[in-house]
Amino acid sequence: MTLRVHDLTCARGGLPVLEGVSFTLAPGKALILRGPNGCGKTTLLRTIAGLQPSIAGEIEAPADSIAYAAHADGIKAVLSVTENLQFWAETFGTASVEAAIDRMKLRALATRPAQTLSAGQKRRLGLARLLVTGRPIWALDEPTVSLDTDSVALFAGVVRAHLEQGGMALIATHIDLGLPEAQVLELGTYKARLPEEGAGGFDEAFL
Amino acid sequence: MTLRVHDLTCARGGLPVLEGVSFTLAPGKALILRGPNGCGKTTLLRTIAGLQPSIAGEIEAPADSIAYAAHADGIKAVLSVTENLQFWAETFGTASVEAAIDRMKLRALATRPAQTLSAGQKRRLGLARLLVTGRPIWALDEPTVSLDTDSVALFAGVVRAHLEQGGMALIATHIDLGLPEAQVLELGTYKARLPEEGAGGFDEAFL
Amino acid sequence: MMPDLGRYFLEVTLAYGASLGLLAVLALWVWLRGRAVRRALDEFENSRGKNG
Amino acid sequence: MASLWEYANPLKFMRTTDRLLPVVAWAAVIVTAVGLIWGFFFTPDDFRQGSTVKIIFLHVPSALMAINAWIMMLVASLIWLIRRHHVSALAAKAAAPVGVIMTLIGLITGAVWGQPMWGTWWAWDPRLTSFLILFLFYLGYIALWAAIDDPDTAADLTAVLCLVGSVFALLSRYAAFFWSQGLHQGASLSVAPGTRIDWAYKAPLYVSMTGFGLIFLALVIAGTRTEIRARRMKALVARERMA
Amino acid sequence: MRALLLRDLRLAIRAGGGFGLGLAFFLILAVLVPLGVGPEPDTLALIAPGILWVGALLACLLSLDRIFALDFEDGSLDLLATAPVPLEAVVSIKALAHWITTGLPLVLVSPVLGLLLFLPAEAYGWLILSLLLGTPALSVIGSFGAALTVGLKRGGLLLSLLVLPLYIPTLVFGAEVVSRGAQGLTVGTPLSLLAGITAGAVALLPFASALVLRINLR
Amino acid sequence: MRALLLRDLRLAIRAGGGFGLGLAFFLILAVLVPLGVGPEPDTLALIAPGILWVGALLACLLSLDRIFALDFEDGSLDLLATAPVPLEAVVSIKALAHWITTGLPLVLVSPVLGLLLFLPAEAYGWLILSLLLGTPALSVIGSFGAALTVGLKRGGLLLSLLVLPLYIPTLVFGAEVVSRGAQGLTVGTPLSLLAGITAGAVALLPFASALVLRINLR
Ligand code: HEM
Ligand SMILES: Nc1ncnc2c1ncn2[C@@H]1O[C@H](COP(=O)(O)OP(=O)(O)OP(=O)(O)O)[C@@H](O)[C@H]1O
Ligand SMILES: Nc1ncnc2c1ncn2[C@@H]1O[C@H](COP(=O)(O)OP(=O)(O)OP(=O)(O)O)[C@@H](O)[C@H]1O
Ligand SMILES: [Mg+2]
Ligand SMILES: [Mg+2]
Repeated sequence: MTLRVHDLTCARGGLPVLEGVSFTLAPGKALILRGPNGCGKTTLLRTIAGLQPSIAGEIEAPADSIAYAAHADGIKAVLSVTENLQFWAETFGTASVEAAIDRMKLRALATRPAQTLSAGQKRRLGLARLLVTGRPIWALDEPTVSLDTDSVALFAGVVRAHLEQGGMALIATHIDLGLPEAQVLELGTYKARLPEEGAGGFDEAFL
Repeated sequence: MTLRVHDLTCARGGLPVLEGVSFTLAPGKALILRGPNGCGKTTLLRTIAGLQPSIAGEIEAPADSIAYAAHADGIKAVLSVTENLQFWAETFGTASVEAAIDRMKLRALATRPAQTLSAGQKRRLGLARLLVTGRPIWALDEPTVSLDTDSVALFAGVVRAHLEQGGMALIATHIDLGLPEAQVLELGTYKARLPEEGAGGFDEAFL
Repeated sequence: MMPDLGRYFLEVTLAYGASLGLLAVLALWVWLRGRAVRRALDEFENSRGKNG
Repeated sequence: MASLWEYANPLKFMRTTDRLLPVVAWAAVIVTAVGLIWGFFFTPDDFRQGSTVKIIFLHVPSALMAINAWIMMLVASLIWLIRRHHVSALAAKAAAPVGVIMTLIGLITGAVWGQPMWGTWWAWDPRLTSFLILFLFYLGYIALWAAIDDPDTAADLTAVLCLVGSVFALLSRYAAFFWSQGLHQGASLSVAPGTRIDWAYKAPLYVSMTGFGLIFLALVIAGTRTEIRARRMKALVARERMA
Repeated sequence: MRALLLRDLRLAIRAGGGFGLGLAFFLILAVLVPLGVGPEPDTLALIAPGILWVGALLACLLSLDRIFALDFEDGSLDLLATAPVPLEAVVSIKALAHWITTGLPLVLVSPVLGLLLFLPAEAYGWLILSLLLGTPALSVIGSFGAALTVGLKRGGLLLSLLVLPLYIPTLVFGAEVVSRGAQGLTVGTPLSLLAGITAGAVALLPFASALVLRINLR
Repeated sequence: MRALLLRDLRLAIRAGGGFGLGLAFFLILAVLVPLGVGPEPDTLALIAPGILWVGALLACLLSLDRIFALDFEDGSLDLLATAPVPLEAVVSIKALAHWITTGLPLVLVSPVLGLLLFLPAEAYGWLILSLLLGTPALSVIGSFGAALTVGLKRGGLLLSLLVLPLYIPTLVFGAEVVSRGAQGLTVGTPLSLLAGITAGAVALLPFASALVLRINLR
């Protein structure tokens, strides 16, 4: 149970943005992806989550082991907090909704329709989803957006507990999460170079 | 030209969330709104921007002086960066699109359709809109979400320049913006108490 | 020169006129677009060539 | 066989068609002109249809090419989906506008012919109806190409639409024949029932059918070249940005 | 104001053909009805005025949710409401943009569809005239409905439900003009009523729409 | 799977009445057509089968964009695509939910609308049967169109343009069943063709939809 990424090239809008990304994530470890805006963090996470094909390189991960969380949380505005979580729990075949609600301090909001939550409360609900997937590898894209400092600490605690149980986390973020034990990968250094011009003529220009 | 808020009560979803908020914002000053998630920062900003009525209290501001920036940036995905800004510039009757593009480091992206921008690049475009409104009071709701550290510093510089020209800024945020000169208002202390039960009978139950 | 089309003159000329007109418009469109794209591409490649 | 796929290389395609296109284009103009002039000026009037029989030299070739264009798009879409040769996707894209115009010509000449023959511009005849449906499929296909920004995504989606659409177009044709009995000619080259078509009409008809085929070929080649260039332009502009 | 109109038109064109698609729907409806009803020219000629008007109405209806919903979702509407332009003007401009991208093309293409439905020759002029007079009302009334439902997630069908009854007078008088025209009767009364409805709607409804929009924003 | 179906149904009910609105549209159409066409019972009876089928088709069409667009926008579709369920199953379940909220109510209410349009008594049974057999195909074909256009901002009209031609065979056979039934003719052939189309669409199209959806997500 390890996530191994080897010499990965991933593309956005038909152009490679990152090239030669390699890392290994062992159980119990977290890796923080850093890099300036537009360097390709979201692209990398989507590629690893299997939502888009890679251009080159390999991603080795056990089947159905990655839980992906993007900017958009997939929250249904008219369903209550519990119903939202319930749905994902049943889809992923787990049943620990109550624990997740308590863990992310959503108990007081449990029966509220999600549309009446504030930005940060919505985000907490989105993160609670991770807990009900029961998947070992978390791939998170800026998970702490809109969270206040207490909630960021709460979230760091949740991630730490997940790691202690042998989970893994891959987190793209711009701020300090309070996870000093995590390794950091600077994505700025993997910026893809332009494919060489002229070599194969027209066909290359398509990729 | 001052923004004066006096004993303001504002409500969300029919319930008062903040009560007795008072402050004065003089030209050249910035005020940072802080408070835990769900305390009512968004609600307060929307009330001040005139998007929702207040329950009690007064807001004194010159007409047409507030530029509001919310989580959603009002960016049209199929228009280019320049076209997006151009539209707001014409609507607000100003013409300084080029300056705003340079100021927010969008020159390299100027002809790109907005849908191909990364999260942080979109945010920079959203903030550039403030510069073309030509309005003195900026009411900003978590403006630095998704921005990397360089862009946060860039934004702080933009706000500082605005203040130096006699502008004002009202900023709700959870992170450190690098604006030490700004005052801070802790909204946690203005939490509305529930209206007393039974006192006025039915009529109160409607508010 | 012109054949005698009898009482169907209008129909037949209309059919020929409309069809040839449409074909001409199509050919013109293909040609103009082709020329515009080709020019843009050449211009782009030349300017890039100069810059290195 | 493998060598045929080499023409799916854009560069090779451009080089080959650079020489081929003028030849095809001139051939198209000359053959069509011969066919139509022969048909228009040097054919006798039909004893029943009068001079309107001359419309056949436009109507039949364009109707034929309208259907053939769709079949060609179907094949090109399949090639793109299976072998992922960019040229075939772009050729399918280039064929669509030619196909619509052919369909439109077929519709218009048919309508103009219908007025004297059937006393009406339009009838809900099965052949006419399925032709109109084909027109709608063309419109949808073109609209989908136009609506999607990313070229590869657009190629994939339109190719799937073309496949699914073909199945439904066939079904619609069958449905239309089920739904009404028509006025229109059957699929034999017999203008009046019982009498075989005379060579006086057949010969120019074959010539202009060849001409329309060549027109289609020339326009598709030219369009594909343009699409290849546009595609390259797009890629170059994107690279420029990246640098 | 001009900026808003140009932006809306540009968005309509770029986002996959606002122009073409209203048209395409109208065309498809004119094809579907004979397929459903059967190919007899007499029946079709009889129902042609009504079907064409119903078709125009539905084509308008389908694109109504574009008027405000997109701007609401991405926050533009909040920003427009705080911009130095009256909301009434915003509403009117958006209805105008909708008409230009939807109503006007319908008017222009309607004769062709009349052909498909065997509309009698005398009726073509009245068809065009009545659509030209009536479609602006459809856009304005529709923008009122769109303003009403703007807060609701994908209120498309609710919107239809609210707007269709409001469309009924326009439809009745519009179709009446055409079918009287087809029978060679005088069309003065329904035509002036149609014009009256349009004038009234264009003059007054934007105020209601702006009001409703303000309520939905808060 | 069950969870997804229940969620979709719940969303349809909560978000402003997925159930009621398809119905309402169908009803309104059945009211508009007599208003546009004129009140003569004979004409109406003649066109009733076709109009009812066209109405059912349009009512389905209007709610199609809900199938995937909402889930795409809020990111649920990304999450579903990485969940341990095959995308083909997701697509089928969503088409089923669409049918339950739109197609089924239409079937149930269609006799009432038949009444409004003076549908002959013999045809009611065939109307219900043909709609029952045909509407699942409408939902499945529609979900293919919705999957094609999911990435496009408010692709509503493009969706109609793509889907309506695909609906034609279903419409033709469905309306044919009803109108033959109304005239007391045998309906075996169109009925079995209708069933065949539905069976084929239900069995095969979800694969195309899932393919297209994966392309749109990447
Ligand atoms: C708008 C009206 C019309 C349309 C859309 C139309 C469409 C077509 C199509 C699609 C074909 C090719 C048929 C096939 O290969 O299966 C065709 C062929 C033909 N059409 Fe028409 N048609 C129309 C009107 C007419 C009229 C009015 C006439 C003459 C009275 C006519 C005479 C023919 C003939 C002779 C052929 C050749 C049949 C063959 O393949 O041998 N068409 N038409
Ligand atoms: N459709 C597209 N066409 C061309 N370029 C694109 C497209 N979509 C995104 N890009 C570019 O790809 C790059 C990578 O984007 P990505 O969203 O992965 O960045 P990111 O690292 O997540 O940035 P952020 O921190 O701002 O979220 C960006 O420079 C972006 O502008
Ligand atoms: N429609 C509603 N009905 C009831 N309560 C609501 C409704 N909408 C929001 N609320 C509540 O109102 C409170 C204030 O929300 P608001 O969005 O202003 O918070 P905020 O300070 O901006 O929080 P954040 O930092 O998370 O963005 C929250 O507790 C929220 O749950
Ligand atoms: Mg990102
Ligand atoms: Mg907030």
